[in-house]
Amino acid sequence: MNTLSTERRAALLTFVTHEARLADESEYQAWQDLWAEDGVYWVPRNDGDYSPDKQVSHLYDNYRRIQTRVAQLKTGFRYSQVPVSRMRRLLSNHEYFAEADGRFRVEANFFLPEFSVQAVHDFRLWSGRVTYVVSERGDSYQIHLKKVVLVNADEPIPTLAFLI
Amino acid sequence: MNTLSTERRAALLTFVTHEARLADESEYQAWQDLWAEDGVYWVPRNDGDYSPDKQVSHLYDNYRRIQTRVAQLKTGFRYSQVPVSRMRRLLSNHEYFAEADGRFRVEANFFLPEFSVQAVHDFRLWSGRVTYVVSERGDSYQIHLKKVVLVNADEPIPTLAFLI
Amino acid sequence: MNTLSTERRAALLTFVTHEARLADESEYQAWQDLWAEDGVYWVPRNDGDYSPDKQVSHLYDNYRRIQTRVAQLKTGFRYSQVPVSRMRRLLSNHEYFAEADGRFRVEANFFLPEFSVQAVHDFRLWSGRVTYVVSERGDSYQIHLKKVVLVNADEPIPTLAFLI
Amino acid sequence: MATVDKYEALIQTDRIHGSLYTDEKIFDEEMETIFYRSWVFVGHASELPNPGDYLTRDIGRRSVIMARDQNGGIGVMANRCQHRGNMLCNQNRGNARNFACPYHGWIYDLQGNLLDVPYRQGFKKDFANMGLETLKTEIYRGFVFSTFNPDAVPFADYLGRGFELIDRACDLSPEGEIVLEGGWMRHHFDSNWKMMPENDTDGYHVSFTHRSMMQSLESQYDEFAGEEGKIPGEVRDWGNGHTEIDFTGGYKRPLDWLGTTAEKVPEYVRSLEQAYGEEVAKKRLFDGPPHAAIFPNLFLGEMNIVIFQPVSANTSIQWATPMFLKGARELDFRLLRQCEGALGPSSFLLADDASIAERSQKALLSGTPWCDLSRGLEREKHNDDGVMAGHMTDETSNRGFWNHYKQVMTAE
Amino acid sequence: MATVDKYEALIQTDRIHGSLYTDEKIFDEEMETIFYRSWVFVGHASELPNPGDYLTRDIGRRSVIMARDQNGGIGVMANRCQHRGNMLCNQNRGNARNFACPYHGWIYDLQGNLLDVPYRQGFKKDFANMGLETLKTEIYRGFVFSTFNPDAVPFADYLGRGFELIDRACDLSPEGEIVLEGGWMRHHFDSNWKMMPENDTDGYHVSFTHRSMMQSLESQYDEFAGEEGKIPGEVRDWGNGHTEIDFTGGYKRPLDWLGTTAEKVPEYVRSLEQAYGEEVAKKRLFDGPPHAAIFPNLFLGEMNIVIFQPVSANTSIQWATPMFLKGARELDFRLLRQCEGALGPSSFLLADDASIAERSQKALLSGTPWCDLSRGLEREKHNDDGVMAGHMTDETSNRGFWNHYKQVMTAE
Amino acid sequence: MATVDKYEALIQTDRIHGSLYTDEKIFDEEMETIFYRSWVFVGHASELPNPGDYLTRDIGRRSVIMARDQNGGIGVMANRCQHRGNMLCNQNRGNARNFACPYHGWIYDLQGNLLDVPYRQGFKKDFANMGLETLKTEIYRGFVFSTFNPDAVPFADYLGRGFELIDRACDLSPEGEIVLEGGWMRHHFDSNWKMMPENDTDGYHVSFTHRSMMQSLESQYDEFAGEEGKIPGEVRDWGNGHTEIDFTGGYKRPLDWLGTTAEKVPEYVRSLEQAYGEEVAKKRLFDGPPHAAIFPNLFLGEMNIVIFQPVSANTSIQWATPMFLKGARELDFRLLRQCEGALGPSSFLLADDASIAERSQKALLSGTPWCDLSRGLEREKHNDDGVMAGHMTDETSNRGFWNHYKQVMTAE
Ligand code: FES
Ligand code: FES
Ligand code: FES
Ligand SMILES: [Fe+3]
Ligand SMILES: [Fe+3]
Ligand SMILES: [Fe+3]
Repeated sequence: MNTLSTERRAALLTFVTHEARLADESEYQAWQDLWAEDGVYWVPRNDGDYSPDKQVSHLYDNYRRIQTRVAQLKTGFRYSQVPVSRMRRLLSNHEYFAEADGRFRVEANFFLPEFSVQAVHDFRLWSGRVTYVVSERGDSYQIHLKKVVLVNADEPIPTLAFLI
Repeated sequence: MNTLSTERRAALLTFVTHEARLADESEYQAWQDLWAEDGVYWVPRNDGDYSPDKQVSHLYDNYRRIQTRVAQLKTGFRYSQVPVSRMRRLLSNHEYFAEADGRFRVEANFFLPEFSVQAVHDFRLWSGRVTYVVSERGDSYQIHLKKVVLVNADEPIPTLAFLI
Repeated sequence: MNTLSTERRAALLTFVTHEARLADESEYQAWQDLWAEDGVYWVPRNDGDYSPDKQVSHLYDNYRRIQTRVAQLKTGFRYSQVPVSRMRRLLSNHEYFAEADGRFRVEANFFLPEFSVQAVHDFRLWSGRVTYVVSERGDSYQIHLKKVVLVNADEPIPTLAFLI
Repeated sequence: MATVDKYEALIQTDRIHGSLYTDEKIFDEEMETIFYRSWVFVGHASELPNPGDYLTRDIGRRSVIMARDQNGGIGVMANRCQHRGNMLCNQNRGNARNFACPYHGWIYDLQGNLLDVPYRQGFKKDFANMGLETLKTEIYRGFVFSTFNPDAVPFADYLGRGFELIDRACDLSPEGEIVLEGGWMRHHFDSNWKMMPENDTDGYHVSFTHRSMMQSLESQYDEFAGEEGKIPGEVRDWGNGHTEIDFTGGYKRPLDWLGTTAEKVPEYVRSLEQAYGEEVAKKRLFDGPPHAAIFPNLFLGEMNIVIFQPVSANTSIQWATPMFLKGARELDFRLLRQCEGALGPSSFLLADDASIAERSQKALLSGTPWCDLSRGLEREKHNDDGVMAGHMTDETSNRGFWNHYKQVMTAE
Repeated sequence: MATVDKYEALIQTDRIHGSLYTDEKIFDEEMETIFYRSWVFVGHASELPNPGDYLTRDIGRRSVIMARDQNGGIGVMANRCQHRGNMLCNQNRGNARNFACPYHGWIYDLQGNLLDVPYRQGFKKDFANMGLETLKTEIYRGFVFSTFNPDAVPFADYLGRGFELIDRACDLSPEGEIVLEGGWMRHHFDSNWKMMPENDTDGYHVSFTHRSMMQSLESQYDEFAGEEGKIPGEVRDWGNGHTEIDFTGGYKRPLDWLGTTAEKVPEYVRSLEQAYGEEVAKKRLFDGPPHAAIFPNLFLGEMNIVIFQPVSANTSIQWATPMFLKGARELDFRLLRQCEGALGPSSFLLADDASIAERSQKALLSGTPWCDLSRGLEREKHNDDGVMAGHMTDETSNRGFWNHYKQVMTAE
Repeated sequence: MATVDKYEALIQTDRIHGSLYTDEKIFDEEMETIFYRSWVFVGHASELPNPGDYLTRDIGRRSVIMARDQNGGIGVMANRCQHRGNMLCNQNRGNARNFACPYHGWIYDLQGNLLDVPYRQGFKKDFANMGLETLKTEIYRGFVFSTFNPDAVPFADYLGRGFELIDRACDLSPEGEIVLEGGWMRHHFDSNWKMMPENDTDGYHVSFTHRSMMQSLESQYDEFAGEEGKIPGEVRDWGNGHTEIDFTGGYKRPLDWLGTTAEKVPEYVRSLEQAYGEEVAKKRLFDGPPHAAIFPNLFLGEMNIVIFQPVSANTSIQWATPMFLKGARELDFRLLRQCEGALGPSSFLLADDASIAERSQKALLSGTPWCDLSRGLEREKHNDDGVMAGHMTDETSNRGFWNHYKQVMTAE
């Protein structure tokens, strides 16, 4: 089932943990630098069992749009993130898979109790499952796909302007 | 303290992660298949420091009742799970122990922000500690005991018809 | 990046998991015994990017005050913890670092859905990042620093009388 | 008077208005009228075996302490210090010599009398006037009922023919006593409390709401799904808001209600025969326990005791514990598992009732419709014993609840 | 009368009172008056392609089912069983032969007629009177509008010149039809619903609220930031509460509104020319879709359809879906990405509008100030077509909304 | 008039009614009467050392900005744009040249004057009338007090003998100034705000609520548990709702109130002597700071400054910061650690007061009892200085609070 070596799994865990921390800490540029140029960042509007070419998603960014998103956040006037939300997300229940073409897939459940401070000062709860597809780049990895399936993907959700 | 080998711990972690995913995804039959025939699935009404023969529990299933529970869910008319709750639980803080008779015990804290969609569309929070007692079966494990101690076990709790 | 050996990381993980369980279970004395005599237990009032000698913190205990805190809890009349809160915290996204002088630093995100039972019977959510600095003592470790940065550190927070 | 008119308008013979479930003002009036001015069930004497045992419970929104004093008497009193109003007990249960308030140390005995205040010179009021607010309390076969209202109607007038229902339950014990030692499940419903007594004595929903259980588990309720003309049993209105589903007509053998046979529980059969004689025992073993709601908050749910606790118009808590029989404790294991199977958040039965109730509540919050209550109006009739009875699927029991409710809510 | 005076006082020509956004009583009155007594947008016929298709949606606080029956007709009815009030459908959408209530099994057809009740002997009422509450419904070019009020004003009187705005949207399709098959994002706002139509037709905020987008992305809105005298386009009050920002004046080339050029979408250009002739097609390709709010809850948001759903005084939900064009589905991918970019919780645009709305809501909850609405009062004027128009940055559109709102809220 | 009667009935000499803590309508009236029509404490001048420094704070439910302008003056104004009501600042503190609204870009200076609106031609109103709502503000020894009411009573009438209490605090500084640079802990209580001033000047609860601290830590409060006749110190009602516990009588040595001795802080002792002469310094070093509540929301908590912030009837926030002494900053470390030990969510002291308050709140929500306030009524007396004083354990201070509260709430 898990044909990946212990070292591989540890390295992948380290990588996704790092990615999560950059997102938590609104380290926009460093986060963008993790992406491959064919990267797709996707938050589907349900389980993701539809074609994003046929149905609308909460977020479906190709690399260019990821750059735009990051550029907008970096202006300092992205009011939906002024001030930035306070976040410390948890990833757990990781599963590791080998993909074709030397890529690797990591899936994990996550919980992110966003503390929103733009207007309403309260927790907003984000729960779901994240899938990464990555490949090696230098001594680390690059992201080809990050798909974030929210448990309430098909429900009304509040503003999601931070990096999830 | 932890006399189990790294490999054993990794295998046990993989197993409980798998069990959690089946429960999350309402994969009822596959979940049932994880159980040993002497299996006990127990959600005590407090820490579990009482005899289930003397005190009522939220849930105290032997293997037969586990089968009934799964059969009921599979009818599609278990209204307390129509539609199924959207769940991505987190297990963490795992601890691993060798038990008598070649069994293993895994304990972990968990948090499950159930997104309820049957009537009230909102999160219901489930927090606690889960104890598994398992033994090897084939190249995986079978469950002899799954005990789920909720932090609010002795408080009013909402309907718990999904697999926790 | 992670120069620590797999064994070291596993041992550190076991240690902080153990610490978390003692805190969860209000095992006050055993928890106190984990501390080094130069221990500092700190919950800053924001990210902790200020000097605790210049700014007030939610909690800034040296070893002596840790002892007082534990002694107070042990009286049984610390009403803000009568009865004790029901807790099962999650630590995840661990990162491990070597420090000077043979010390080790472990950082992790945490989420603690405290079930409060002193007056209001409900969850109180605690989310943040914990940093441990530890060194070896016997076949385990001792704590020199535990710094708990809450995501809402700079917001109004409810009573925090348990061990976080 | 306006209030009287309101309830007259909202509760009609063949229908009731949805706002009765959702209006917070109506909820407040219910608390005052039903929960604070009338009698309610609080708990059972067997929950407090020893002197000093106490438990806390909510009557409507008010927390009370039920305690057994050093003389073995049981009292019920407000869980609130007479000094500045602090909550006296914040634990569900315990054993105490007396109650000390954590704020300034006032001390009350187990009957609620003020024993001492720290620094007595500064306090000049008469201790006799400063005891805890105590509730008028009556106990029948261990069932403790109380009222905040010293001028409430006599207890017997309140309970009415409910005595018979309680008797039917207790008489299943060879010693005539039930024992509530199994602990309480508490199941949170996002729905109005009145949906609980309604649903618990509604025979109409069984085949539909519980379709998944019917398909996956044989049970004593299987007899009650079928052709309209052939369904055995009946629903009843005992007056005073007490209502029942009687399943006896559908039982085929003694102990059907326990999901077992006489052969499998010989000890119990023998002790019942020894206690009451063969004939009486036989009848009891066949008929089994009542399935009856005692207005407003007690449900004798066959071999379980259930409490309905209102929290707000839109939330309530259902308490459930197995009804152990003194002198037949070898049944405990079976009763525990049946209790978990039928009642509580993970049960095969009530879990679905709860979700259905929450669906109803949500739908009723969305607009204010009328709810039909006419089913079986034409065919219900008084039995020989004077109790109004209807077809198993009819709304006779629910009408009984609402008739009494209207009477209480519109009484001067 | 007191109510009339209240709204007269709160809504003045040059300012409105903050309590209009925060007062729960006013919210209740809006639900009754605007959402239950007048017409509202429910959905689009293309959402239900097949017989038996249904969806649920909320009108104000009331859940309704919109269904396509076996004859292909579309009906809208309350999502609540006529028996005891249970919620009939608890899924967002589906396909069904009929609707069975889970509580006691009553069955309704797709038009809401009661078909059957289990155990019919016990139920004596006439089925004809026990169907679901159905809403008066009118469909214009697939846009389904309904009202709970059988005596509501004629649909045409309600929609007024809104027909022209809907036409402008649909006429972009070579087949004259739009298709809503892309699914709905639902974006939760912690703010009052009226901030949505206000903000969506406010030309004043663009350079400020959307400063970060302006700095990081070229868009069709860039033309509209600049010197006051040189800003093209205008805001409009079409009457009946319908309001618009017209961007046409700022477009430089055909298809600017789609962020593309005719060369890049030749197929679409060709089919439009074939359908309507070259001249008409040319104008449409230049002018593009409307950016207009139809009172009270529909927004024709250029190539998107948006619904405003009030939840409470302080919370609302904005629905958004791309407006696909029948006969030009090769544009779908582009429209999907534009929809996500402009609307919804992660968009470059609306995410910031939502946060600004939540800031406003919070500030208005903190005290009850007047909000100024005077901008451009002196320079607005009626266009030749009779529509009141103002400078792109003026509050003509918002005044249009409030004028109509006051009229509705103070009507007998 | 009805309102006057209500408060007369609820507040009696020897008891007050529980609804004063739980009734949301009463809370609303308190906001209007006490927090918006009277004077309240906002902050301290030392929190804004530089021009352009600002902070936001809530007065009742209203957010205000306190800012230091370019001339060094301090002003307080509503945190809400005069255009459409947006929240101007959404940060707790900062430094700004002016305030720009994010919605449409209106710009205000640090005194709240409207400086500019984008696209000025469209806006015809006089800027002079469109500045931020400013509060009437007075500063005494750095303590900033404000009122929304331009016709509020004169500041001196409001503060009354509170001047003396503030003096006692500031006079501990060799330079006569306190410095609030330590940052604020904010501690959320699920209880009514009035429990904070009550509890903070209640000498009766110390041995009971704080039993665990007494058992595990030596403190300056140990002297105040013991036999009734031997307890030193007293509680005081200074009029105007200002109340105090005076611990001086229990101190045995200079600097007992700082948990230290003169030997350990020689520098401080010396600078105080140099500033005020040996005799005055000696008295101050012995007597220490006040432990006094200034009506309605300021608490001079010995070496800490505390603000009571009401949020709703059932929730409040207690702010706390150490009171640094200008000219004696070597004490900062000690004061920080003492502040954390005494106040805030993890403190040895207030954590338990908070839980006790939450227990009280919950109990008072459960029924509406009277709370006794009679303790020491017979033995309280006016001191020579005209201040009413009672035994350390008496409710003289709490009666002082309620007397004034009643006066304010029933004033025309
Ligand atoms: S409130 Fe109970 S002793 Fe004061
Ligand atoms: S409520 Fe629908 S069938 Fe009874
Ligand atoms: S609301 Fe502030 S500029 Fe418009
Ligand atoms: Fe049922
Ligand atoms: Fe906008
Ligand atoms: Fe205290």
